Amino acid sequence: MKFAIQINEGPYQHQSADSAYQFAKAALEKGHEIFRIFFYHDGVNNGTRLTTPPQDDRHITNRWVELAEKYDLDLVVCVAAAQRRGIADADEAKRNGKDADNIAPKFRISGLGQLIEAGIQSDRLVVFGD
Amino acid sequence: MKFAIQINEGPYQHQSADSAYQFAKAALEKGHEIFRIFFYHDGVNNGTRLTTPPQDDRHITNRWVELAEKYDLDLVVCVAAAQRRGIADADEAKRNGKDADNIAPKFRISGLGQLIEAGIQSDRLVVFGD
Amino acid sequence: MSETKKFLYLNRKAPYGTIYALESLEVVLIGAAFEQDVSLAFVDDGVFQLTKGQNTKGIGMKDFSPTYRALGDYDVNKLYVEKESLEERGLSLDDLMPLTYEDEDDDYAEKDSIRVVSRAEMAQIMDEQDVILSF
Amino acid sequence: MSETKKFLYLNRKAPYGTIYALESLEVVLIGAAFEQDVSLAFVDDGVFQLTKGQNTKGIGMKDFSPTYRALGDYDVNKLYVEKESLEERGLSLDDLMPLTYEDEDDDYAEKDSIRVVSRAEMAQIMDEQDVILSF
Amino acid sequence: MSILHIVNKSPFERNSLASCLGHALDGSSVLLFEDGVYGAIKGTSFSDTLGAAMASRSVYVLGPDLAARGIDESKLVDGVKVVDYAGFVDLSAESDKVQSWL
Amino acid sequence: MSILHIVNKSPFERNSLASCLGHALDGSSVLLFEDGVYGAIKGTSFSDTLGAAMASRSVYVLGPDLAARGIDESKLVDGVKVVDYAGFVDLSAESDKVQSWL
Repeated sequence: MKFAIQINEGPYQHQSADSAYQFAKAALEKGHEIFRIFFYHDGVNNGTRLTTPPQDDRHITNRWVELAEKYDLDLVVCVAAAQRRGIADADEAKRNGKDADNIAPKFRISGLGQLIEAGIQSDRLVVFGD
Repeated sequence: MKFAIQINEGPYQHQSADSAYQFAKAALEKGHEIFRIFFYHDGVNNGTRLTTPPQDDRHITNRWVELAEKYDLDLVVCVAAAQRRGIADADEAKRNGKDADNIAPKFRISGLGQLIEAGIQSDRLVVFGD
Repeated sequence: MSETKKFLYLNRKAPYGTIYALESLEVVLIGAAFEQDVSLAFVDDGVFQLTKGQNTKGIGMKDFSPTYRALGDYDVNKLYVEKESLEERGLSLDDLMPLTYEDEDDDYAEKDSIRVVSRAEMAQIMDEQDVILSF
Repeated sequence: MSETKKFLYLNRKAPYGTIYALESLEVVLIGAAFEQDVSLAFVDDGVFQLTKGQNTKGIGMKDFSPTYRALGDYDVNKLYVEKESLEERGLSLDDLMPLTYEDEDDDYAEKDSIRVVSRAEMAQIMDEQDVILSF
Repeated sequence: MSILHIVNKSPFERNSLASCLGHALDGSSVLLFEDGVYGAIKGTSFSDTLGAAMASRSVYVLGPDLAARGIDESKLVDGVKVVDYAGFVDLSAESDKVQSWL
Repeated sequence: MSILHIVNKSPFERNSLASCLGHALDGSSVLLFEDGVYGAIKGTSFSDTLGAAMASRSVYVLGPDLAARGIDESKLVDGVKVVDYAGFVDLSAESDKVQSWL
């Protein structure tokens, strides 16, 4: 079965990003497909490569990156939400006159149409948030 | 009177950062002093210079920067919360092996002791959050 | 993408305190281009999104309430508002913005987009959907 | 900084669902070095922070509940837990971790740090503080 | 010691305001702001609770948040006072401390 | 059409679970996870509401979230079933859609 996942909250503050990860991992291990994971609202903050959590804590961003590498996942960050919150890739940084970018590998920035498409193309959309 | 302000939420998702700004501005315009504004939890996301909100929306980070410049405010970002969420200055980035930093001007990264000190040194601590 | 799905946007949060109401509208507008069967549900504090007379000048935030009036032009004209949610909050239909659309199947007659439904009817509406986006 | 203030850490959220419980503990531990008069209040879902038998292995998050047992060593030994909040949640003192400290003014006798108080008493405790940090 | 209690959450969504009123001593003040302003509307499932609490406490509501949400002052529970951000600052200064119900 | 309703908020803090149960049709399923698991404890101010809803609906609770919060399964309202993340996935696949009560 084809799942799509939407994540509305950033890492560490709420459990949403953790629950979404555990759900995605369990679905993939059961042989399901994940069409797309869409990071929306504060969820875009999952996609920064600048995080350095404590040694004894989980590394939420790296966990996404590793899962995406293992299963070739499509991790999409909402562009409008990302602009409001300071998540940028090299192109976005250049376009907006910023001197740095911070997006993590395997994440890509795109529009809300990607969320609608995920709703259309997948069998189930599961939303994790606050 | 000497106020201290604590902000627990990032920009745009919750109104907390807006309310805290309006409160701080009103207090300063009435001639009160603000000992410190402490950005805690997701509040650290107020302090990134990479945000590019829509033209017709307020620029929350720049608003803080301008208020800090006008009134010489002490804007402190909690270091542990910042590390978890990918907010870094040049020193932090270097120490943690990151290739970029994203902190906005006028913000500084420091420890939780700064919050306690704010509670001790100010006449009123006001907490804005979710 | 020839398949048409029934999309429900479930709005349960008040406006301005959090960004969800604004973002829900953003998705609805973008989603209109995909020609799906779109409905909006306003339940619990979500009914506050539709109050008339919103004026955000004092809080320095953008007033996005006029956007609801544009929905009809995007063929988004099923806005289900829960009666019980209104009543618990001391609201009636008169407190909400009048929202209308032109019905192209009925000689472009102007019709109300807001449809006040009971909680039981709302539960049925949810049940009939293919995809539910929660805000 | 010779002044001593009464600091209250107000905990109203459940653990793990949000980070506030963990961060509250962090501030308490850092704050202990400032030699203020520290109290912790557990109200509403905050009482869930103190349940015994927490095991976070399955959710991949750090179990920070052992830290509560270290508070006594930092001279943080006034943990006020609201009776009504416990009862509404089907909890009693037996469901909570036993937390103790050694009273240096009483020949280092081991005493309970958790003090179950009524809502009315909690309101008085809040009233007596100089600074209230809300989580 | 007097407390200014501040509440930014809707009483229909969260227990913050109910809990606040359960802990606010006689003579204390309560300021409703952000989504908390919905707690001040009359004729709701919450307004009796607020009215009862007001017998011995002062309740304020932040005008800019009211206006943003399209709530006319005529809709408020009798006795609720409207303040602006400067009034919020004044209330904070006049009280001995500010307690947030998050 | 069958819905899996998922609720991640404590019923003592928010109205999400109460609203969910008010909209969950007979025969539908409800999964409690994150802080939502507190809604499944027996002997609370909420357990009667949950018990009544269970007469015609299936209620599940996520075991890993229960364990994290130190809630023994013996403390659950009778009839609540415990699942793990794989079970959460199965419930999602078996239902026609998943509805989040945020």
